Amino acid sequence: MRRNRPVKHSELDFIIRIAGEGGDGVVSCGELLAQMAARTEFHVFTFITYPAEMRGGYSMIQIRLRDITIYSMGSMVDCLVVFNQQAFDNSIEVLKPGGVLLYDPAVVDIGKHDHEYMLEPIPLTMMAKEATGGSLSKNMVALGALSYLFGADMEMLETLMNERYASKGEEAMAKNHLALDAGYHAAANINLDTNFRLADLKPAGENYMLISGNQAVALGAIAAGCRFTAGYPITPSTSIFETLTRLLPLVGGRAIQMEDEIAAISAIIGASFAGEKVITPTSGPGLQLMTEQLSLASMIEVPIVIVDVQRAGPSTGLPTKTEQSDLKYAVYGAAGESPRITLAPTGVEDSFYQTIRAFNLAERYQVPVLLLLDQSIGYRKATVKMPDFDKLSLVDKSEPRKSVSIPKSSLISIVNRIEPSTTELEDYMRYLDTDDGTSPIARPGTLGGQYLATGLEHDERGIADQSPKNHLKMSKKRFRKLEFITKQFEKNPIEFYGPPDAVIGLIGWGSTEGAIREARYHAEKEGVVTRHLHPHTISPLPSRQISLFLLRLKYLLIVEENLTGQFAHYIKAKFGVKSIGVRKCEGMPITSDEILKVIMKVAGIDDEDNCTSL
Amino acid sequence: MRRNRPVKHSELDFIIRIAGEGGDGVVSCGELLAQMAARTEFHVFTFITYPAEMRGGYSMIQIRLRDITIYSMGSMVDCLVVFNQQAFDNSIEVLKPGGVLLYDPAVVDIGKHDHEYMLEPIPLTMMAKEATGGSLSKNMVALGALSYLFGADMEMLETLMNERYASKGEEAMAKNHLALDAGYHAAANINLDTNFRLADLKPAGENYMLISGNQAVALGAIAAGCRFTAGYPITPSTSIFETLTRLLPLVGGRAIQMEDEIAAISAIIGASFAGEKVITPTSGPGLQLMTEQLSLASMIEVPIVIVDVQRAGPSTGLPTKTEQSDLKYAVYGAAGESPRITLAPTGVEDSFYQTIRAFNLAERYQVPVLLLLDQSIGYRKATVKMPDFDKLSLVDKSEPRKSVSIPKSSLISIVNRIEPSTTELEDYMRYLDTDDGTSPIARPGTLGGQYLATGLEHDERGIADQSPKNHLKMSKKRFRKLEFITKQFEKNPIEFYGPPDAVIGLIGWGSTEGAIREARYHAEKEGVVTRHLHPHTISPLPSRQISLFLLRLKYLLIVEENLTGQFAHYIKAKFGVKSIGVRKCEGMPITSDEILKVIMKVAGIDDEDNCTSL
Amino acid sequence: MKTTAQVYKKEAVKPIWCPGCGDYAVLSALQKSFTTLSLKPEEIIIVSGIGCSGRFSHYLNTYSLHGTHGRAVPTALGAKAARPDLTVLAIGGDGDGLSIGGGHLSHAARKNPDITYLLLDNNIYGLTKGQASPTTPGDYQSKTSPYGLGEEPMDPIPVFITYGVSFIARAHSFNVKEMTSIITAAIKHRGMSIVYIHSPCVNYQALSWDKLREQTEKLPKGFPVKDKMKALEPAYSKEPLYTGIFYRRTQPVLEDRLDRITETARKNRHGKSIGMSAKEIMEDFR
Amino acid sequence: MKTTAQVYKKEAVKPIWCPGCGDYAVLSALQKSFTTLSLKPEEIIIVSGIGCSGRFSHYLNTYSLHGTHGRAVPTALGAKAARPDLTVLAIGGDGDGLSIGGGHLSHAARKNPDITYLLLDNNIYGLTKGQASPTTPGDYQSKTSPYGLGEEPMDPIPVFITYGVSFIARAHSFNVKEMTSIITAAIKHRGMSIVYIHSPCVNYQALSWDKLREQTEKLPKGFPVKDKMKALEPAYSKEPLYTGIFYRRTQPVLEDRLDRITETARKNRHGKSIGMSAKEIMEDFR
Ligand SMILES: Cc1ncc(C[n+]2csc(CCOP(=O)(O)OP(=O)(O)O)c2C)c(N)n1
Ligand SMILES: Cc1ncc(C[n+]2csc(CCOP(=O)(O)OP(=O)(O)O)c2C)c(N)n1
Ligand code: SF4
Ligand code: SF4
Ligand SMILES: [Mg+2]
Ligand SMILES: [Mg+2]
Repeated sequence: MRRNRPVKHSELDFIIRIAGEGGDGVVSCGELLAQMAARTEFHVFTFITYPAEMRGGYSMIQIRLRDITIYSMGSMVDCLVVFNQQAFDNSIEVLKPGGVLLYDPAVVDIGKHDHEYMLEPIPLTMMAKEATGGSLSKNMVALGALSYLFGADMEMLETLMNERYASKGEEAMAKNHLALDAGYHAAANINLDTNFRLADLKPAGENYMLISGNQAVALGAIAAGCRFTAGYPITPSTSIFETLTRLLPLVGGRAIQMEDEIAAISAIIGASFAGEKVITPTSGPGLQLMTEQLSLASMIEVPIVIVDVQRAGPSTGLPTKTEQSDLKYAVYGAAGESPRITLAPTGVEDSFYQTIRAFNLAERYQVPVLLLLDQSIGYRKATVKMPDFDKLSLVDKSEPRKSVSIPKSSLISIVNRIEPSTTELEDYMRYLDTDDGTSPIARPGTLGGQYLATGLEHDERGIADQSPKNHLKMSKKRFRKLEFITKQFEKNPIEFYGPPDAVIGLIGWGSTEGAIREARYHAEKEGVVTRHLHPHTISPLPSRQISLFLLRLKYLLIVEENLTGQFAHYIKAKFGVKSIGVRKCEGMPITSDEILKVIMKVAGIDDEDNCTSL
Repeated sequence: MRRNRPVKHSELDFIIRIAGEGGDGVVSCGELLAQMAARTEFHVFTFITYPAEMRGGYSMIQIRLRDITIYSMGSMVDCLVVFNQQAFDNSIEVLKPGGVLLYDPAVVDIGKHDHEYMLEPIPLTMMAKEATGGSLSKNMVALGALSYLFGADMEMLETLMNERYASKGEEAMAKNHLALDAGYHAAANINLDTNFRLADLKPAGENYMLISGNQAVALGAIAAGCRFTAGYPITPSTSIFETLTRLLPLVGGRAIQMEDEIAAISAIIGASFAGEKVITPTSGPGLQLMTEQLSLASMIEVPIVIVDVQRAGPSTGLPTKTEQSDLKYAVYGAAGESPRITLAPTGVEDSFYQTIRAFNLAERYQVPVLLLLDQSIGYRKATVKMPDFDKLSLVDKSEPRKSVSIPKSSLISIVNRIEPSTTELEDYMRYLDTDDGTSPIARPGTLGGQYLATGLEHDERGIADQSPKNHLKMSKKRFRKLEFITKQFEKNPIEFYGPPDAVIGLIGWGSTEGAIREARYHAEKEGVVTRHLHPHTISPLPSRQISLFLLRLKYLLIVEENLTGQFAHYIKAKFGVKSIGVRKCEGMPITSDEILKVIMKVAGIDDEDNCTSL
Repeated sequence: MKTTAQVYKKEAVKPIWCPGCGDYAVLSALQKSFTTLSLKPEEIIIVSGIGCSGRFSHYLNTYSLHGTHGRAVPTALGAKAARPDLTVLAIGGDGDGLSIGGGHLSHAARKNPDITYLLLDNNIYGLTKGQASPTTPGDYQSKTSPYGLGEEPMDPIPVFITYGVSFIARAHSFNVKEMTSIITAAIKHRGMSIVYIHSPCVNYQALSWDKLREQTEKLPKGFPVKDKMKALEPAYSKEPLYTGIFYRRTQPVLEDRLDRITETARKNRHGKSIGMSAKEIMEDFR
Repeated sequence: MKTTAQVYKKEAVKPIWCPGCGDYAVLSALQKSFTTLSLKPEEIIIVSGIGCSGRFSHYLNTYSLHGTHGRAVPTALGAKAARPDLTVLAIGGDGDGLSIGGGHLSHAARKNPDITYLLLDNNIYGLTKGQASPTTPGDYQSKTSPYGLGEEPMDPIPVFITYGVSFIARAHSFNVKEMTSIITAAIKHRGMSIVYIHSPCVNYQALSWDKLREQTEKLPKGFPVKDKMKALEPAYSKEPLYTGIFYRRTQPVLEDRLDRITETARKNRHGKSIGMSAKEIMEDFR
């Protein structure tokens, strides 16, 4: 059954960007605004760019508000606030004609752009100095002005500010309030028609959170029953580890900062061997240090979850910028034949559910599971529906070999390891060669369950055995898991968007889902219908689903944020199909406009058989 | 121009296997025999299997002698010497009917096999004890017997033994000679017709060496001008590092053992930055630890050569057994978009030339080059023609951008880095964006050449720059090298074996070349002609050559020693073609018989369009 | 429960060390220590590194993990932090523990998990057949130092002292009895304990056995084990080469600190020590 | 050649450290040391790690390598071993050098290459915005220790002493003049020198600046720098926190040992010190 949901049209779609340099506090300013919006019935989506340096460099937050689910940061903004010249130069192109430009006239020279926009100079620095004696609070001046323009509930804002700045001390807080006030009043003579006033909107139902993708991973891990993490800080993954460190003790879990990534993955392997559900978050450079231990985990079949919040590379690269360029590493990056699973969430909410799924798969099949986020998902905040905890269930112990279902807000099942039965313990074979490749795993402390987990090739009992036949047999056993999972996928309904007779198909993965959806929506408005498939499981790929999707396609577009077309290469390796690459490798998320352009170009091709001509 | 060399037929092809357990000294026994043979006009080829343990476990050496170049260890043996029951059980299947079996009757029960072979019991242990008072020298008893049977030059043997055992002391040497004598005389009543007596053969011309694949790499590095290595021991690569450590000081080079593989690759990166040609040898587990630094090398464009002598994995796996399962790691195993080159020598001699080529490519294009050997090449010894050192040349400094040719014994050119000219130094741009992606690299000490090599994204000058456009530009620059190399390949003549109209094609890589050649030879004798392509460059692949090879093929067989068909996957990703996998994943090299079986099966397929039906 | 050393032996697997290898003595001492302490085999986790010494985990009837080269200590630390109820040991060689894995020790020491680490020094890389290790003497001609190495060998015990390891001892394969009592004390010690064991290799004798045996001497009775400055002198001494406990102190262990963190976190949140559900946690993000 | 600090500055690049960051002082001291030593900028290699302190290599007009996190020392060692004619420095932070890169130090010390390592300690992970480093005090609430860490901070100088580092000093960003003279002495020292520098962070002050400044005191004149046992006491001292040279000894350096190996190898082969060609080498394998 193909799903072809009608795209719901939105009455409201408003985008604000606040830009300045690192240290200006634009992110705080924007996040407070977003928080206020999130308390209304609006959906909120934020995107953050910030420099890798401690000081200076371009920094911005973009906030999108809609009355329906939001899938991307959007392309053109309705309101732009710039703190300095660089911010103006970098952002002015994305301001819609007729949009509002708020800027500090003391530092921004708007040049010849004056006619296309509504210009609203606000002397941020001067006003901050006047109100507080220093320029530090200029972001609060801006926030005050925006609060006025969007009709914020000032009482709520004060509460939010107090929560946020509680640790800064009385004096700083007082200054913030003074600056806020100054901005609020200064904006009184600006004429901006937003169609909405935040304070007048219905408050949200109680079941929404405003969280980042990284926070979603941390919360997903906790919901999945993870009670142990060991990590080493690395941008842009650090907030996952920081959030877990803060929250795990509250649920009886433990978090340890290790001396490096090798120690981190070693510690979670030890903890998983000891019986816990474990996770370590990292990014490309750190992930690479974990390679040897990842192969060990494949060999000794210990369940672990690794999160890679991708940043632009190679090497140190662009630590705070987004890219989808660790896919080939995730799928192939190990010596020897090392089976593992790779998942890629498509957005903030999905990060929560895919994290739960990562644990379920790791525990059910005893393989390392890699969760590939990227900076743009990790740092983006979005309103996420609170899952229904009454519908959360443990997979029945009597059915431990049940396949793992895909969790959703209305039904989450939590999977635990298959443990040996009393009979099995009588002559325990840790690496029993079973139909699905997975064998019962004894928890230390269990009498009779003692076994050896060795990185050397071993027999079903775990005893080292390097004979030719045993190596073949056990290699097959380990890979049978992936075959089994692939077969399980065949039972799932085919899920793609768009009509099955559309001849243009798009495949993407991870964070580009929203941009592709929006591009398709606009293409449809221009009369071009397309299909769209966005697998959450990167490896093993859901083969049957993709094969069916590929049927009768004339043009296949593969959308990804990297230079060489890693996903396209992989799809070709699996299905032999050629594709047109829709790629971006600039450290920034691809926009729906950029995708739309290629769709329209492809739709205009006359020679329909030649799909590689772009 | 397709090459279709007539296969030269050999008059002599004799294979001996000596098998026992770790500690029995079978390898020494066989190597001495091989050394004697190598001093004749014969070609020699040895293959060694030994256990990962210090004591016990199956160990064997197989020696093949021919009067033409030898491509593989062969399948069935003419003469088998077994020291114990396990050796008999493991090896008896490969003894040709009518072949000679030498065995120690005190410990080997030959069961019901008696009728098919010529049985020659020799009480090795007892004779050793009688001659020397202990059983340690039983391998010398065996060697004595073999020396008699193959008509060895006993004077030469004594010299070789003296060289080999010089460090063991007078007493041990004397015992060895006594044991040797005993064996020699005991064999006098054995009737074995070998068609040859070693002592009667013409001595070899002066231009042959008997070296292992690992030694070939070390010698290749020295010939290429490498003068620095840093390493960390790991089976089966250690002898490369040990050989370099011994030899480099003789040519003014330096070798340092580091604390781990991360330090090893860091040290060679530092040394290469400082201006030297560098190498580090390792195997899968160590290679995985180097991943992060490999990405750095791609990013800062520093030339380095890494050798991976593959062993069976994953993880610690089967440390002394062979496998071709690091290909996917070599090609894809890095976070971010990290260009690098991967080469795979096909035999001992080729290891020498591909090592030189690895250095030439690394220095010319300033990328990390990975050389993929495997245990079976690394440990195998073969007679290798001494290169003609008069024909060794340095690439002309005035033509630094000349493409890199493939070295052969009659013509080796050595490539050095492109250095900035005096004019270029006036406004030096280390990462100048050139047509071939390669920029002049200043050697520290050069005034005006100072630059920053940073793993952060940077501009042409090397200054950190994370702007979207710069990231795209520099990513393209780095990958342009591979595109350029691919284009260079197009100028090479198409090299494959077999007639262009054969409809069955075989593609292999690395150590399987000889077995494929032999299988083709036998298939041809049975009336089945095939084509065979064996690229030395795994990444970037020589696309045009492969495309041409694939033309008009009905069946494509891809031969490799791993479970999942890594090369087949990669070929499909590049060329979209389906193939029939001829695979082995047992820690042992694939044999020509195993390949022949598949060829014959495919040749018998009726439905010619269905080539995936196997 | 009273057990015998036999209980800890994995019957199905016969050690494949060379006859005469020092590691046999360590295996025997360890089994005796388990017996003395009446530990249940199913409540022991052994993590070993790679090397001849790394084979330890194969021979014991415990929950055993034979991991990768150099990572036994952080792996054991993770196991202990997750399961404070189990007895956790790490075992490895001089290459495994001091070379590739050397970077983990100071951090494990600072965290002070209640684990015991047996470091088996044979002054060589045994398994890979005779390359120099961090403790190989500078004049020994190993396979990777054919002209002599010239590097200064490491002095592990003084290093462990400055790392603040909370229990440090040296033992010797010649004396199983003493080794047993030291290992027993190490396991009993609450905190990270290192037993540094001279366990010579018969194949590659980088240090002369006989000399080692001759020079070995027990630390004097009443040695002040709590004074790190006083411990340094005998720790550096080569002649005599002291065996016994050099240093021991009481220091909060990782597992307890993690418990305290849980307490603090809950008090900060509620004012009391009660756990929260995932649902409650998520409500904070509304 | 007489140069000025100006020569070493990379004009095109302005440091992006926070105003007031301790690293500015180190940059200035380093440039002054170069001036004092009249080094040619093109004969200097600087290798830095990752962190705020890792940015050092961006600001100097030398041959500079900004590598990965924690690998500055082995990278610098390789550079020096390959090119003994150059002056080679490694620079990094407390996280870079003591945490992820900590395992390399003892081995570099044993090899003793003639390199200088500036270790800039701000007791925090600055660049990644405030997580605990190995020297963060146990009670500081960093982003990864919101309830207090409780781990014992590391004492780097005593550790360096037991590693056998051949020159060990401590400096402080408050005192550029003293730092300059210490760095100058360190570069001059033949062998591996570590200058451990307190270079506080203005964003995350895990150690109170004022307290640091107050407690700082120079090592007494005539301090016996050759006695490692005597060096340990002031090395452990927190109040006062001593600056100056703690330890210095003469020890064969890596590069010279490599030269000696070359000599020995050639003598073994020929009886004399002449080099061989690749061709001659290969003839041995016939
Ligand atoms: C990452 C990695 N590098 C190298 C090796 C090869 N290797 C195996 S054991 C060993 C050293 C063994 O020495 P030691 O730890 O002293 O143990 P011993 O055999 O002497 O007991 C090495 C280098 C490996 N297995 N993994
Ligand atoms: C392999 C790897 N892991 C983690 C990181 C992230 N990271 C960058 S700098 C840093 C720590 C910096 O601390 P420190 O070395 O003390 O330098 P500081 O910024 O304080 O000067 C970390 C963890 C990285 N770049 N690479
Ligand atoms: S090689 Fe040495 S360390 Fe290894 S088993 Fe043999 S004696 Fe023991
Ligand atoms: S964060 Fe701290 S260490 Fe980094 S630049 Fe700013 S003050 Fe310096
Ligand atoms: Mg050892
Ligand atoms: Mg720091």
